[in-house]
Amino acid sequence: MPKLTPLSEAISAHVHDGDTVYAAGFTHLIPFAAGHEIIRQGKRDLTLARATPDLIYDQMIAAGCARKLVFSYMGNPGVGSLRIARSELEAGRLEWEEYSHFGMISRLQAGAAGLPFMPMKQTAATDLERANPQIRRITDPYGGPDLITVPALNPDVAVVHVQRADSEGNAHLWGIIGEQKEVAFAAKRVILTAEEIVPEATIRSDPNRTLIPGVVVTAVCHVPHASHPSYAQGYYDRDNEFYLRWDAISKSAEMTRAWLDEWVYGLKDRDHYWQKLGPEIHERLKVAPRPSAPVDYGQY
Amino acid sequence: MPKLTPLSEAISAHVHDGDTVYAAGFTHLIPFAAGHEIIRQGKRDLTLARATPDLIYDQMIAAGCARKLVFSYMGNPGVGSLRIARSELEAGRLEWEEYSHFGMISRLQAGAAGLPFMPMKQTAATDLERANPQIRRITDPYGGPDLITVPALNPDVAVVHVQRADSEGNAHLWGIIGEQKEVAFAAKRVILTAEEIVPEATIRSDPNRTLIPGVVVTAVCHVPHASHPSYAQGYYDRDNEFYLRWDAISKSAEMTRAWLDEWVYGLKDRDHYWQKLGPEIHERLKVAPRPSAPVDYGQY
Amino acid sequence: MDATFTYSSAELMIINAARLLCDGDVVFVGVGQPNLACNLAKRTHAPNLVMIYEAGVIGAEPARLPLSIGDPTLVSGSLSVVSMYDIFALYLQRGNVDVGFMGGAQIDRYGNLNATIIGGDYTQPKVRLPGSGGSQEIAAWANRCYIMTPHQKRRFPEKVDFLTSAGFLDGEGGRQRAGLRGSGPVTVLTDIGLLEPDERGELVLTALHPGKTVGMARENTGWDLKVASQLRTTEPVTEKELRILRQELDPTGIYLGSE
Amino acid sequence: MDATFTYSSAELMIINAARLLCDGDVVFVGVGQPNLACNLAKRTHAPNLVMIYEAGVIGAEPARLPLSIGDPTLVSGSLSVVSMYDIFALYLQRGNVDVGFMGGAQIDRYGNLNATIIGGDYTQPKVRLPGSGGSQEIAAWANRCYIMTPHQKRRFPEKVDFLTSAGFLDGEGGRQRAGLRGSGPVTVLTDIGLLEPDERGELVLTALHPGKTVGMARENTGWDLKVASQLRTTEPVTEKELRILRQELDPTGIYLGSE
Repeated sequence: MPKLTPLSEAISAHVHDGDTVYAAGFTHLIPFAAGHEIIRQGKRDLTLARATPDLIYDQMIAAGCARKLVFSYMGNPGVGSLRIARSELEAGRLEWEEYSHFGMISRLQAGAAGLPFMPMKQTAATDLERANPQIRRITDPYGGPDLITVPALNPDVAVVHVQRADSEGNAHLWGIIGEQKEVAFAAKRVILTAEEIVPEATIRSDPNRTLIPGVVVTAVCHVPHASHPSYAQGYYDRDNEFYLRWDAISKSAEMTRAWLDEWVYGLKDRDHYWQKLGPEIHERLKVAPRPSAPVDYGQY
Repeated sequence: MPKLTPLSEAISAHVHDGDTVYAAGFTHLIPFAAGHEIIRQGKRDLTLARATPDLIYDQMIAAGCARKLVFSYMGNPGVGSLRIARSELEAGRLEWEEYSHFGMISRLQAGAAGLPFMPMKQTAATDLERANPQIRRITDPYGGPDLITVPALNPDVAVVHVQRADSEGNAHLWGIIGEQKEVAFAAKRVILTAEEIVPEATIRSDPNRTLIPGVVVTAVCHVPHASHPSYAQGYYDRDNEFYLRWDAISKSAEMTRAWLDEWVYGLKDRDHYWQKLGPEIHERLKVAPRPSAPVDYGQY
Repeated sequence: MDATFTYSSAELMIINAARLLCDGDVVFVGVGQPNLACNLAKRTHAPNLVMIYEAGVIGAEPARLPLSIGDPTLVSGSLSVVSMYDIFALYLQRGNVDVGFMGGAQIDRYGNLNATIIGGDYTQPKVRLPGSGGSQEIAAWANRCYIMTPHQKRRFPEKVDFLTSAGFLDGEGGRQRAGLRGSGPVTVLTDIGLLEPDERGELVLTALHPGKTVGMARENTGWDLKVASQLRTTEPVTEKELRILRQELDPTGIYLGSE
Repeated sequence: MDATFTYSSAELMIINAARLLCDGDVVFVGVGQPNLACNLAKRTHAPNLVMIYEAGVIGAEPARLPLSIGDPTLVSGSLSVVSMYDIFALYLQRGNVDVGFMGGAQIDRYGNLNATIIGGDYTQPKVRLPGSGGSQEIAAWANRCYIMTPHQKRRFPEKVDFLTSAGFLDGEGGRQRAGLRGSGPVTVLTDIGLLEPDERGELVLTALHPGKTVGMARENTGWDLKVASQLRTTEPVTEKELRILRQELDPTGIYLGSE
């Protein structure tokens, strides 16, 4: 299978029932298109890990893809509660494992670095440590206070959306870069979606911008607008209105089901989704350019 | 004292006899100008830490600034031995502490992250572990094999050269970025030298490029060509001929002394040094431009 | 603008929060009210405030009111953007953050916060809250913390149901014994006044906003709230502060009207 | 070019090293001979070789012969540049490196390397060498390692004076017991032939270059060198390989003439 492949084939080949999946992106570049394709393909029993489950996991949980949630902040960012994840969890229908943000990202840092765990200084917030037996302690061999540890997270699959990549998966990303690099190195398989597939020469013109190298990427998919209602810095804006609308939709199981039917099951792919959003929303999410000052690498 | 200050004042104010100094840069952006200023000001009893001592520490050791060397590879890169450091060490006139590259950089990573140490997987190269009591072991609380640890390195002063910074020390650097970010966060004080002082707007046009933020910088100095005979990617080339010449110079104490007299003690500052190098060397080190493809941050 | 200076509880808290910030402070900001407080401080007495967002943005200068912690307006024109690991490790854990702003469903007598569960036990909670996010680390490692919250009895219990982030723990010396950094929640800012820790780490009433009373504070607190011997009154809200807030920072009133 | 195919020892080793590389391999390259071997492989049978340099450069395509590990020509036009922590942690320790090239002053019977001291003890060495640099981790964590060195008795002692980086340690199962990754130094390439580990981890002579003899190998080895039952002869150096090396890769002969 060539690396550059349609998203549906990448999801079909690389996401298996029962997998631990990490859809990357701290509020930015959230891979909604891949999440929707996972829903369409009816994947089941997934362990969904993400610092902030955000709407993408709320939707996947609503669609019945998830067995377990691993998270550090379960809210609808800027809006309030993440209703479906929360109610499933309160009802005992969804397993969960919880860390602080730093705990979650330290797990990925350990996974990326090939370490079994990462140490963190104590925070004295010991209730979570008691609640989660995966949070442990080690002695400082240099005589200081004990440290907290969290185990490496090495997801079966990471799904990462980027602004631009070449066909081998060498990827430039900018703006908020949350945990994309870390999860790409931590995961066993990496599905990359990109706003643009660019010539290798574009990537090579600025190697310091390449946070994810092709050597860790399993599949590359060209999926413009993959992050709506999240955003891609420089490409389109965050659709805050949809984040507010989801708060209303997710209050009702019927409305949620209807939304999934209309916007996920009823559509073939992200291009259809984007067309269906329509010109008014396209216009509202448009962004005027603000280019970076170039740097000179020099011809050596 | 304003942050933007002449290098001589920054060295005078922030480098004290007995300090642990880390001059950053893995072969790239080595802060030679600051090293020479430390020599000129006759600083003494320094602990000099660097993964690769390179010529900068060979010269500082020759000038009598050092009490101790902390390193992971003591060679003249691409040439051979680092004669002065090596002979002082063999003669027992210079204390030393030795790690692998990964050990050294893990020490800085720990120092930068506010951790007392960093774990590393075992390499079975146990002779160095036996030779250096600072290399220790911890148990994996998740049941895996023991890990090796190295203690955090938090130098008193980091000296870092960058391509461009604003007057508050927010710095863009690109090309080989070795350990500059890590040491800037690990150190108690940071002296930044820069090829160019640019408007804040240049920095703000590409925030993902800012590896060192002004909040950790103590002093900013405008010092063009500060890295010769090392190089600044996109600004001037590495002077390999000087690296070869130093191999010859450093064979003889007299020649070394004469070189220091002529090129360090006899000069006021880096501008004089660069002028003294002369137009032929300027021409040889010139680099044709090779700009990065810009990215778009968008006006939000 | 109305010369009688009517203002909402939110405006009152934001303006008083802004005044707590010092010029040059490095502040770990949340969106919403803390963001408004920081921007107000920056436009009045603290032009060199450095705003850090947990999404990894340093020195943000948002051109519009950010609506989420990861709003792209925080990125464009900022000084630096770093990974989440770096923002927590190199900034917070390393001790490069002066001020953290905190919130939570419950704040107890010793300034401890709960953002995890209410009622039941952890595995079968009555109400599941969002969880720590960054607050566990902000509370532990910022040099000082400010908590902004409406003054309501249910928000101020004697003891939190779940210790999400540390205030003064069980009182005197608790933070020191636990090896935490910084001085903890030095001010709790409500719509009634200010609570500050006494030498034992217990939150006591140290100031009232103009027109508010000790009784109002005590009635809305879940423990026997002590009153400082030197009870202050906060400076009245000024026309300038209100103007900047309403006209420049939140012209559509997204955060100013609400609690 | 001379039709008699005269070539230096360095050329012989570089060409044979190039042949060991597979298309698509991710190779941790040093400057000098390993760099030439990789570039030769890339221009012959392994166009998709990914070259990584310990200075943090991934996918370098040097336009000129790099003269140091941090030569700027490695950076311009490369695929990615990362910090030193990341190159060691995310690439090596994580197991993303297929091949490591190693050198050292001493290689012993079990493929262990010494680049630290010769003679005396660690605190008072007779000769102080540069030290590990990256070799400790490359040896431990790359999937397989190649060692290139002239075949000289002083370089091949029975046991290294200092264990800078692990080969097969004390023999059979040594790497596994120590929890190391990968298969270790699978080939030692000299100007006489190839040494490869037997099932006990002892380096034995498995191939000779054309014109070389078992006697030459045994004379220049510091232990009683065993000879594999199936002793091979390496393929003769080809005109094409020499032409690429001399005309394209090192036209001024900086690395090709030397040992």
